Amino acid sequence: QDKVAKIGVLAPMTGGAAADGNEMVNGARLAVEEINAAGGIAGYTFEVVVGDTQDQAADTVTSAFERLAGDRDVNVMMTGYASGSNFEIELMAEQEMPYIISANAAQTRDIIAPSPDDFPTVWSISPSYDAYETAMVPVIQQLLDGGALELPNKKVALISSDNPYSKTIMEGLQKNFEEAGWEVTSADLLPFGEINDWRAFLAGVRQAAPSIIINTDYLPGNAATFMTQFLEQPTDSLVFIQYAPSVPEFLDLTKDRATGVVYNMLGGVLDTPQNPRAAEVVGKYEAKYGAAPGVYGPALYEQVYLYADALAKVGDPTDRLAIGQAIGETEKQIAAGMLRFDPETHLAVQGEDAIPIQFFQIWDGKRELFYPARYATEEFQTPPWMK
Amino acid sequence: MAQSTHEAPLLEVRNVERRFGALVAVNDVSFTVPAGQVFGIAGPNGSGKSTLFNVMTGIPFGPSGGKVLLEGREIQHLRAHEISRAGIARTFQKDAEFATLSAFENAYAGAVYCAGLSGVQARDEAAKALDDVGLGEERRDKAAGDLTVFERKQLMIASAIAGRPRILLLDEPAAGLTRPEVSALAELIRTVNGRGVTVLLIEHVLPLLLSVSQHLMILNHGSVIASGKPAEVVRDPQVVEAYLGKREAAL
Amino acid sequence: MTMDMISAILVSGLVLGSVYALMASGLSLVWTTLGIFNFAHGSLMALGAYFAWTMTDAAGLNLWLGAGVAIAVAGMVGVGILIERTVIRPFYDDKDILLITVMTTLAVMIFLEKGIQFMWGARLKQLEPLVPGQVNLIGTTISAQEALIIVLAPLLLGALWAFLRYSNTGRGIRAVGQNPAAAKLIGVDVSKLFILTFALSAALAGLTGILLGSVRFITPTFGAEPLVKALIIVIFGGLGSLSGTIAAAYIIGVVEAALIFFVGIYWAPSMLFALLIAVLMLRPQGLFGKTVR
Amino acid sequence: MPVAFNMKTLVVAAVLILGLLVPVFVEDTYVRHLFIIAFIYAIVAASWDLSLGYAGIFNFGHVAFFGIGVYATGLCAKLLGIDPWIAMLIGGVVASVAAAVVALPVVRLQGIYVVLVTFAFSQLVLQFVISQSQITGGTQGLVRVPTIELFGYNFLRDYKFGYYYVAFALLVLSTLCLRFITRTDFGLSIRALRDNEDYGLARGIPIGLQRLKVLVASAFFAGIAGGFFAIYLRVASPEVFNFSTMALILSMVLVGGTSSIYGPVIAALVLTFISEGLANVDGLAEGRFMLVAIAMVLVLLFFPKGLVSVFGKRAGKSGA
Amino acid sequence: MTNIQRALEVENLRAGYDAFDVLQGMSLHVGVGERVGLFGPNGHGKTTLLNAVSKLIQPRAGSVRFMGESLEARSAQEIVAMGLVHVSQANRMFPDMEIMETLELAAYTPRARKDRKANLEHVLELFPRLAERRRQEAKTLSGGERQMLSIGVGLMCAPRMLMLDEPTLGLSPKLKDELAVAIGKISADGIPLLLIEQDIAFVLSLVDRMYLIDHGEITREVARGGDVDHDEIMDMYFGGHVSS
Ligand SMILES: Nc1ncnc2c1ncn2[C@@H]1O[C@H](COP(=O)(O)OP(=O)(O)OP(=O)(O)O)[C@@H](O)[C@H]1O
Ligand SMILES: Nc1ncnc2c1ncn2[C@@H]1O[C@H](COP(=O)(O)OP(=O)(O)OP(=O)(O)O)[C@@H](O)[C@H]1O
Ligand SMILES: [Mg+2]
Ligand SMILES: [Mg+2]
Repeated sequence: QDKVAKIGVLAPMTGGAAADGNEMVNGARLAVEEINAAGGIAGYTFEVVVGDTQDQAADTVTSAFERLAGDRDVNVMMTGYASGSNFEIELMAEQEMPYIISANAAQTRDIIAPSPDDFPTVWSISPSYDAYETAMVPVIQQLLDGGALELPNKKVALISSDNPYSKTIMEGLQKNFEEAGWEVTSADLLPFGEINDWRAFLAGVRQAAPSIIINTDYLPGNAATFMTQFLEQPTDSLVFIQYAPSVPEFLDLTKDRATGVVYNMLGGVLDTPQNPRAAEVVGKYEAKYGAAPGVYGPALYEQVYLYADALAKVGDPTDRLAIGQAIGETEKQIAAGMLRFDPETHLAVQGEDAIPIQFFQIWDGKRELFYPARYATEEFQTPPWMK
Repeated sequence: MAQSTHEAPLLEVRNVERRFGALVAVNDVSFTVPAGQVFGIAGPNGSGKSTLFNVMTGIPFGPSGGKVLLEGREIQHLRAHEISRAGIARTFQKDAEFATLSAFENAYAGAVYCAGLSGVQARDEAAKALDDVGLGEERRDKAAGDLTVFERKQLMIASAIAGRPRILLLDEPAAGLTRPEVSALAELIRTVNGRGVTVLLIEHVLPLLLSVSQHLMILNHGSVIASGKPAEVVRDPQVVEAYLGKREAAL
Repeated sequence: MTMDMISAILVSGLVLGSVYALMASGLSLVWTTLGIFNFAHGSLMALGAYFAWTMTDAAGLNLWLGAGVAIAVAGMVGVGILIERTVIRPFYDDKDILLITVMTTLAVMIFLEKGIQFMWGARLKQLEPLVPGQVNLIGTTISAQEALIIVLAPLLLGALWAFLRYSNTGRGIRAVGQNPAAAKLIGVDVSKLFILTFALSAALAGLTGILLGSVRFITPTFGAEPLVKALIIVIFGGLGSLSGTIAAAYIIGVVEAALIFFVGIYWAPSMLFALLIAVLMLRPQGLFGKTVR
Repeated sequence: MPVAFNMKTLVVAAVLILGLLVPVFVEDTYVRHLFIIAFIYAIVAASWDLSLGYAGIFNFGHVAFFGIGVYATGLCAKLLGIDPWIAMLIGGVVASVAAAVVALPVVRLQGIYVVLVTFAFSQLVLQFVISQSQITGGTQGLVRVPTIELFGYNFLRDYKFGYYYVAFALLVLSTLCLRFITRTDFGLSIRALRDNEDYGLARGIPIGLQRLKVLVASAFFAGIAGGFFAIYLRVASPEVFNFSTMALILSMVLVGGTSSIYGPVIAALVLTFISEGLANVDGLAEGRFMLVAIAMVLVLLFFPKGLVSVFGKRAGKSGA
Repeated sequence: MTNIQRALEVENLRAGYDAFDVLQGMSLHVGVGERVGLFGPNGHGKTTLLNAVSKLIQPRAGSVRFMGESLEARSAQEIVAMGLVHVSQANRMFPDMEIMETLELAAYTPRARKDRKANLEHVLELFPRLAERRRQEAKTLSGGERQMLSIGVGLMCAPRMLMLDEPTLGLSPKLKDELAVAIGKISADGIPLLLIEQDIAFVLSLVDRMYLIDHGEITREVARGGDVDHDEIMDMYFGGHVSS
C-alpha cells in the first residue's frame, strides 16, 4: 500500500487566472482525498503535484510541464486549461503522457484532429464548442414559438473580445442569425482583457434597438461591468452573456442586477434531478471549501476519477499508453452529463444524451436551467427590464 | 608662433544673435580671429560670453541669426558633432568630463571622434595630449570624476587637443584654481597655442586673461563694447565702468 | 457630432481623467521629491482597496463606510512609510538611485501583488459604493460613485496643488527634489519630507483604489493598468510639474474617451500611444515641460 | 596585470568547460530545460544591458524586440517554411529593423522621455500582433512552429541534449560579441555619452547615430534569443510582451549589475534556478514570488552594484 | 554658561568620505563679530570642514559649538534654524525654480520667515540682476548669476553667522568688489564670517584673521595688519614659483 501515483495538475496558481487555478487544484484534491480514504486504487494512493502555469506563457507552462514530467511518479497530467493555445498537448504526446484537459476544445481539436493516432493519451472532457454557435437560434425560436418570449423585432447586436474562444463564437452566431433571417446590427470586437467602459457599445445599441444583445466576452468582471452599465439605461432586449455568469463571483458581484440574464454552457455541471452526480459533486465541493465551485472544480474532480477508473483497469500507472487508451474508452455519467470520447477529435461527445448544451437564466441569485426541456428546472421568464 | 597666411581669417563670427524670449543674450556680435591667436573674451556676468560659445559650437543650440565661418566656410548650420570635427573644440563652464571613464579614455575619445584616428594612432595621440598637459601617468587610469579640480582642467584640455582641433574654446578654465595653478594653466595655454592651436578664452581671472591674450574683446548685455589690444581695452572707461570696477582698474 | 455624443465623451473623459489624475499625482509627487519612479504605486492602490474591503465588508463590524475608508487610508500611510524606510532610503546617496529603485519598487510591487493574493485570494471583489444610485450629468447617466470621483478628484488635487505651491512644507518638497543638499542648507528637513511625500503618495494611491474599487472590480493586479497610464501621464505631462501632470491626466482621459467613441475600444489604446509618440516628436520635453537648458 | 589576466582567462575557461559538461552530468530534462530558459533570458538581459547600462538609454522596449524575434522567427518558419536556423537569424534582423524604427524618435528625446516612447512602442507591437490574428494567431498564439535540425539530428530526442548546446553556444557567442562591442571605440563612445551628452558632442561624438547603433545592436541579440525561444518551445504567444516578462528580465539586468554584461547573465541563472527551486516547495504559490522579491532587495542592499560585484570588485566600471 | 566670546568653535574635528578622513582633527574658532578667512590649496579639506560643521556630512569625531551650544546632536536643518548658514561652493541651486521662488523659499525656518521681506529687499539691492530676472529658472542662469543667487539664498536664511565657500567663483571683477563691500556691510552688522576664498586679495581685504590649511590641518594662523602680506603667504605656502 506504499505505492504512490502522482497526479500532475497544471494550473495558474498566481497571476490573473489564479481563481480558476485554485479551483482546479481544489477539485483534484477533493477527489484524491476521497479515493485515498477509500483505500486507493490498484495498490496506489494518489498525490496531487501542482505545476504553476502563472500567466500561461509558453516558457512557464513548459517549465511546469518539465518539472512535473521529471518526477518518475507522475504518470498523468490534467488541467482545466494550461495555455491559450494548448501547445502543451504536443509535449504530452511526445512523452505519451496521459493528459486530460478541459477548456479550449477548439484548439485541442485543431491539434489532434489531423492525426488523432499521434495523440493516444490526450483527451478533452469538453465537447466541441460548435454547439455554442448553432444552438442559440433554435433555442430562441423555440421560446418565441412557445410564447415564453416576445420580441419587438428580429435584430441582434453582437460583441466579443479578441480571443479565439469569444471571437469564434461570435462569428458563428453572426452567421447563424443571418441565415435565420435576423439582422445583425453590430458585431464589434474589443481588445482582450479588462474592459471598464462598455458605454460606447451600449450607446450604439440604444440607437439600433435590437431585441437581443449577445456578449461573448467571457471574463466575469467584464460581464458584471457590462450588466451594470447596461442597466443604467436598459433597452427592450434580451441579454445573453457567454460563460461568465457561470463563474461563482459573477453573482456576488452583480447581485440582483443579474436577474434575467441568459447564458449557456457546454461541459459545465449538469445540475438537474436527472443527473444526481452533479449535485453530489457540487455539494461535496461546497462542504469542503465553503464556496460554490464554477466549472473547473468539478471538472478536475471528475478527471481524477477518470484516471482512477483507467488505473483500476490497467493496474500499472507507468503503462501510459494503456492508461491513455483506457481513458479514451470511458463511458460514464459525470457531473457534466454522459461522457464518451470522439475518437476523431478526442473531444467529449456533445448532445442531449451525452454532454448537452444547457441554457440558463439567472433569477434572484440562482441559475435556472431552462433548456434542454428534459433537464429543465424552471421556465424561462421575461427579464425585468423588458416591457 | 604659427602664423597662417590664409586669405580668410581662421574664424569669423558675423552678426551673430541669440534670443531667449525677450532677452537678447547675444546681440549682433561680429569679430574675426586670425590663426594662431589667443583671443580673450570678458564681460560682466550674464553678458553672453558662454552663450556665444554655445551658438558657435551648436551645443546645445545654434544662433537665432548671423553666421559663423571657419576658414571662410559657413558652419552654423552644421550639426554639433560636425562642428567639433571641423576643428572647434570647446570646454564648459560647469564641470564637464566623462566621469566614469578613465582619464586616458577621456582623451582617447577625443582622439577617435574628433581627430578621426583609430587604434595605435589614437592611443598615441591621447597619450601625447596627456603628456602635453602634464597629467601624470599614474593618474591616467583613474576615473575622471575622481580627479582633483586642477587635474580635471588639465584633462579637459587634453581631451580637446587630442582631437587635433584648430580652435580651442575655453570657458572660465581658471575658476576655482589657486594662484600657482592659474600660472600653470597660463603656461599650458601658451604651450597649446604654441602648437598652432588658436585659442578663444573666456575668463574673469584677469591675471590669466591678460597674461595670455593677444587680443581682448569685452561684451556687455550681449554686445561688444570694446575690442583690441588687452592693455588698451582694460583702460577703456566703458570697460572699467561695466566690468572691471575701481579696484582692478587700479591694479 | 450631437450634443449627446459630446456629453458622453466628456463625462467618460472626466471619469477617466479624474482617476488618472489621482493616480498620477501621487506618482508625480514621489518623482518630484525623490527622483524615482514608484512601480509599486499600482499595488498600493490595490492594497488600499483591499484594506477598505476588509474594513467594510469582511470584518463585518458594520463600520460606517467613511470610517473604513479613513482607517484604510491611514493604513496606506503606514505602508508608504514602511516602503520608504526599507527600499528607498538605503539608496539615497547612490548615484544610480533611479535604476536601483526601479528594481526595489518592482520588487515591492511583486511582493504586494502576491501578498494580496495570499491574504485575500484571487477572486474578484467589489466595494460598496460610497454613494449609491445613479446621476444624470449633462445628459449622460453614470453611477453616483463615478460622479463622486469627478467631484472629489479636483478638490483633492486642488488641495494638493495649493499645499505644494503655498505652504512652506509644500515648497520644501519641491525644493528637495531638485537639490537635497541645497535644501538642507536652507533648513529643510529632507528626511522628514521624503517620508511625508511617500506617505502622502501612498495615501493618494489607496484613496484612488477605494474610490475605484466600487466602480471596477478589485483583483491583486487591479492597479496595474492605472499605473501604466499614470506613468505615461507623469512623463507626458512634463516631469516634475504637478499641474502639468494633472492637466495631462484630464487631457489623456478625454482623448481616450473620444478615441473609444470614434475608433472603438479596440484601436483606442494603439491610437493613444501613437498620438503620444507623435506629440513627443514635436515636444521632446513633454506636453508641459519647459525646454531643458 | 599578467597575473590578473591569467586569473580571468582561467575563470572564463573554467566556466566554459563547466557549461559544456553540464548535460553530461545533468540528465534530468527539467534541469536542462531550466538551463536553456535561463540562457535565453541571459542573452536578452545582457543585450539589454548594452542599451540600458552602457548607453544609459532608458529603453523599456527591449522585451518587445525579444517578442518581435519570437514572432518573426515563428512566422517565417511556420508560414513561409523557411529553415528554422535561418528563421532565427531573420528574427534578429527584424528586431534590429524594429529598433531602427524606434530609434527615430528616441534619438531626439532626453533621458526619461525615452521610457515613454519605448514603452508605447512595445504596446503598439503587442496590439499589432494580437490584431493580426489570422496570421499571428492573436491572443492564442502560433503553435506547432517547426524546430531545428542539424545534419539529420533530431533535437527533440536525447532529452534536450542538443537544445542545451545550441542555447549555450548562443549565449557564449552573444556574450563574447557584447563584451567585444563594449570594448571597442564605439563602446567607449556610448559610455561617454551616458556620462555627459553635451561634452560628447563637443568631442565629436554623434549622439543620434551612436544611439541608433546601440539600439540596433542590442535588439539583434534579443531578436535571436526570441527566435530560439520560439524554435525551442515551438510556440509564439503574446505573453512574451507581458509586463511580468519585462519585470523579470529587467530584474535580471539590475540585480545582476548594469554595465557589466556578465552580471545579467549571472542573475538570469541565479533567478531562474531560485524561483524554480522554490516552485518545488509545496504551498508556496505566492510565497515564492514574495521570497524572490525580498531576495532581490537584499542583494541590492548589500551589493548595490549587483550580483556581479560579488564576483569581482571591478564591477560596474568595466571596459578597456 | 559657556564662553560666548566665540561664535563658532571647532575642536579636533575629524571628517571625510568613504574610507578616508580628509580632516584629521581640525581646530579653529571664530569670535563674535569676527571675520575669519580660510585659505589653502584645492582639495585640502576646506569645503569638507564646512560640510561637517553644517552636517551635510556626519563628522566622525571632535566637537563643534555654535554660540556656545554643541551641534553634536543637531541636524542640518536645526543648525540653519539656529542661524549658522553655509553658502556652499558651486551650488547648482534648484534648477527648475524661478529666482524669486527660490529666494522666498530660502526663508524657510520660522526665524527667517519673519525677516523675509527685509532680507529680500536687501538681496535684490545687492544683486539687481536677480531682480531683473525674477522669473528666470535657475538652470538657465549664467555662471555668475547663479553664484549671486546662491549667496542671496544664504542671506535669506537670516544668518547669525555666515560661512561662505568661494563666493567669488565666476564673478566678474567689478561684482567681486561690490560683493566685498556687501559682505563687509553684513559683518559690520555684527554677523561673524567664515570665508573660504582663493582670491587672496579678496580675503585679505575682508578678514581680521586667517587660517592656512594644508592636508586637512591648520598649519598657521595669520592676523590682518600683522606682518604678513599676501606675497609672503604665497611664498610660505607654495614655494617661490609664483609668477603672475
Ligand atoms: N536658456 C536660457 N533661457 C533664458 N535666459 C538664458 C538662457 N541661457 C542663458 N540665459 C541668459 O543669457 C544671459 C547670458 O548668459 P551667459 O551664460 O552667456 O553669460 P556669461 O557671459 O557666460 O556669464 P558668466 O560670466 O556669469 O558665466 C544671462 O543673463 C542668462 O541668464
Ligand atoms: N563627495 C566626496 N566623496 C569622496 N571624496 C570627496 C568628496 N568630496 C571631496 N572629496 C575629497 O576630499 C578632499 C577634500 O576636499 P574638499 O572639497 O574639502 O577640498 P577643498 O579644500 O574645499 O578644495 P577646493 O578648493 O577644490 O574646493 C579631496 O581630496 C576630495 O577629492
Ligand atoms: Mg559663462
Ligand atoms: Mg572647496
